[in-house]
Amino acid sequence: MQDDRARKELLITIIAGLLDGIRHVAVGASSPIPAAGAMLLRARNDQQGKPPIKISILGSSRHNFFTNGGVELFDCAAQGRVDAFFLGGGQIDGAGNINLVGTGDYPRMDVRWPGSFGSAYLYHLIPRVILFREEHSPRVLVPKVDFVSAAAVTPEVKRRGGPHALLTNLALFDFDRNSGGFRLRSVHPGYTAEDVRDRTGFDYELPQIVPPTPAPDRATVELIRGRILDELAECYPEFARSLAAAA
Amino acid sequence: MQDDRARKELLITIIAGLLDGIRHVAVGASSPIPAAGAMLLRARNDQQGKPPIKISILGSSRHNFFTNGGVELFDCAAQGRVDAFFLGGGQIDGAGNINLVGTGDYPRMDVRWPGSFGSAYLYHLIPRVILFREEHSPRVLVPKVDFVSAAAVTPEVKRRGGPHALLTNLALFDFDRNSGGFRLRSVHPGYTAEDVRDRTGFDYELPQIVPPTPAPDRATVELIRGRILDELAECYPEFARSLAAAA
Amino acid sequence: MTEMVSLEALVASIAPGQSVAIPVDRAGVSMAATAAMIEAGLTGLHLVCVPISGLQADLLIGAGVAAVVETSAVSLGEAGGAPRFSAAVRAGSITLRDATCPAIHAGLLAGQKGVPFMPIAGIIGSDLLQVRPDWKVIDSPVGEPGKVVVVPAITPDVALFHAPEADRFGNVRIGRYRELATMAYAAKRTLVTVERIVERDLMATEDSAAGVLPGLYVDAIAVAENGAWPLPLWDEYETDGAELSRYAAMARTDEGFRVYLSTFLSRSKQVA
Amino acid sequence: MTEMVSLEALVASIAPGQSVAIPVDRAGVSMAATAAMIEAGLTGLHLVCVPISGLQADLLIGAGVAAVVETSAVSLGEAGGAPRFSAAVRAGSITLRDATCPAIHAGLLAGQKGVPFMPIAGIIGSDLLQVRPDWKVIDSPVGEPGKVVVVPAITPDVALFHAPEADRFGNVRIGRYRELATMAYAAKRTLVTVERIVERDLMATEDSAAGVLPGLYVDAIAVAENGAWPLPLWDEYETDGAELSRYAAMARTDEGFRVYLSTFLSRSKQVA
Repeated sequence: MQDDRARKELLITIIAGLLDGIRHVAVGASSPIPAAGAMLLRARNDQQGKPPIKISILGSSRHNFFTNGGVELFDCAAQGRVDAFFLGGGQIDGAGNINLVGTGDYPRMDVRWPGSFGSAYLYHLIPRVILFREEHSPRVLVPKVDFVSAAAVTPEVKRRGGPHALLTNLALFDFDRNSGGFRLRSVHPGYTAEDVRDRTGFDYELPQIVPPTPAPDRATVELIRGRILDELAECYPEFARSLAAAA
Repeated sequence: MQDDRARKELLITIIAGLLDGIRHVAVGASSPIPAAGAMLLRARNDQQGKPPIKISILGSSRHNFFTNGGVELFDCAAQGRVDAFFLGGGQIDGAGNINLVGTGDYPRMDVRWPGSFGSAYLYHLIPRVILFREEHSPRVLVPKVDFVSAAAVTPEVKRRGGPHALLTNLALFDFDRNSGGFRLRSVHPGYTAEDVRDRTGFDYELPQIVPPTPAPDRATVELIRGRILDELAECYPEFARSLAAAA
Repeated sequence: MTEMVSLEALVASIAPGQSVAIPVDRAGVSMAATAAMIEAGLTGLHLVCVPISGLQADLLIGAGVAAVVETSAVSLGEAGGAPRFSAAVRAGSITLRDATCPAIHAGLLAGQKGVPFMPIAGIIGSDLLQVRPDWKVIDSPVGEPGKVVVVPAITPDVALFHAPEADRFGNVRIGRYRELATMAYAAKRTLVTVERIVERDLMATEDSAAGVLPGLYVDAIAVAENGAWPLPLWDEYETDGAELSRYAAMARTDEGFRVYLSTFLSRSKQVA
Repeated sequence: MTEMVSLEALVASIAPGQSVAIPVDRAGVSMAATAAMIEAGLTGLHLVCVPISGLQADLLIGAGVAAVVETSAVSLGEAGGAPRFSAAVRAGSITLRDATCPAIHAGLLAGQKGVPFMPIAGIIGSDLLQVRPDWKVIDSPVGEPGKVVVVPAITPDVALFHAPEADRFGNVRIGRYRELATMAYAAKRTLVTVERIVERDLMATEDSAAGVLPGLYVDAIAVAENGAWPLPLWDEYETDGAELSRYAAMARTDEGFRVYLSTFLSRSKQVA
């Protein structure tokens, strides 16, 4: 088992890798780890003289490139101007469908979550949607979601968007749009492929050898604890404090 | 024959009468007579303690109640927030259809006018469209327009908008949406019903007695030459000068 | 013409059963009017959350003011789920119209444009299409063959929000929160609470006018200082996170909610 | 990322045959870029006038730059009809796509929203439906039965306009002229000329941001002082009516137009 800071730094590092190559990523106002991952990639690109990336933090006035109200993110995604986004889910199934509505029979569900937000739309339009859910358990990663807030694969309609990867506290999966399922890419330090199998409610493709998720190198760790922490403090002060305090 | 100032003052007075009861009228940036008519009604309502009316002068920054770009007038009309508007036409026919495109066969027309502007849309949506064309001649008032920029009556679709009246230098016609045609209401001082008949290319309903268009009373004339002229000077300086100079 | 009225009069013009469009937490929520609506004993309202809501919807649901909730989510954000919303869903005491954010924007846009529907990208494959039979999937009538979702126009009876300031002509400063304009365009009537009335004309210059909802769309304005509290108001104050957490904790039970509500209403009265 | 380039480089990035969206006279027309496009010998452009045009379209038509003209009108306003437009229509030397103002706005809105079409009120009964077979009349798929016109999305290759100022981040001040934003949202690339580059961040405050097109949508900016002349630029300068009248008189003949054009181009060069 790793400590909480190492866990967060690992997730941040993986996300920066998943975002490599994008120009514009949007992150939710309450998604500090995805935001940190995007900031890490931005910092690296800066250092390496690569093209800069734009990070839109939804709901923030300071990190907001938009001037047309709440609809602009959605329009911007439809125009192909948002390359990556993060979605979670109370349930995520093996076909990449996500459920943000609740469990049981609609409408009087056993457990009701907030609702689908923009997922039903953005999943179709943003090329690199990263499913990010820290909890890795059979109740989250289910064979079939009780309610499809957003569908991963819809052959009946042309789309540029969909799931790119699934990242949890235990592992990283790639999503294959052709087969419509996940393939385990790597298992985080401290866990085994068996742990992942035990705690995953859906089937997925398993490579012959499952490599461990590489831990962040020294330069990355320093970047996170320096510049990224400073940048986070502006938008996510609570999270920045918790990350610093964990040291 | 009347002098030019009397003609303009008469048209302004008629327009104020045609607008009576509305809350919001939009007028084009190059339509000083309609604007003056609207201003006259606004001034009268002020004097009589009646509800105020809003006048949107398109293309003016000062007399512009809009903040959402060029589309807002059209949206506003669709919302039922614009009660009256003015349309002209290179040709106007007896069924109330107007042509702003040209004469002859489309597209290589004999005479090409600027184009349909917003007419095809606004004619459907604004309840009281006043057709205003100073020239009263058979080449303007035709049996059938060569190109229907905007149709007056379309039983195949529900609509709240359409022609209310036709005003020219010679006469005032009412439009009957049920019969789909014009009825002569009055003939301006200096002209006869026969003049109107001779110079109108389409058929229209003729009352047994055709009254003369009432000339503006003394109070109205004073209002036009005072407050209205001042208001016009702001938006239509050329027109205000010409109206004052005509004295 | 925009009327300047009291908060009570503003709220009294909302009739039971009407549909009321309300904005997302950060875009100017009239919590002052929310308290006044609860005080007035309004019932049967159809909330249209643009495109989601939080404390405001949860209070209106818990207090029995809202009967229908059209929304893409109800959540207290960092303070957690919306307890009265969840309880009402489980109890079946509200009618749900689950949506997705851009579909609510699209429905209002159809209202703004006076068209019966609006096409929208995406959504296909979502179970929202099962629970929203008023949303249709059609073959695109133009361009390449393909399926497109269309949603019906949303034309709320009332749009209700809070803004920093208005002028004497009824012009309201909305800054970049243009969804407030969309709500007002689409709604039959628009009611606004503001921190203050300013003496200058907000439409006087091109620059100041850019962030303004014209008085043409605003039916009534009431002054309510701190009127979004405990939610934030841009350029004015931040979220009162402690108050939201207190609410989240207390509203877990119906009893706790009643206690919270009574304090909330009396505090709102003192401020007003 | 927005590039800061010379006027020549800005215009050089437009390829022959591309569609170029241009605004109405009062909304910031880049006459500087118009002159540069003529100088560069561009041909075959498809103009999308948002929603009408005047001197700019007439010059581009007369100089043989525009091959297709999609517009609700071309007119010099108080200076009269557009002589080169009328002559080209009679000669059949341009392809016309006659429209009505809100249909062009609706087509761009469909482009902005990434949907193949947009419904629009009215129009039925107009001969525009005869000459625009790409516009369709459909039965409304929702609500009361009824016919509705739908127009296809307009996604111009380029949006081109002139504005008072931009900042170093590529943010451009557009004030209330929100059609400029719509053009940019819908277009693949957006090219802007400005009077000046300012040092402050136009997005710094909620109020200044309200009238700004974000740099996210702006591909290249060139400084061109007096760049809308002889057309007006809000808050900066009025129409040069004498120049417009001179144009209207000279452009009645092709020969007169050539003489005008040569003076116009040399004057533009001196300014630039």
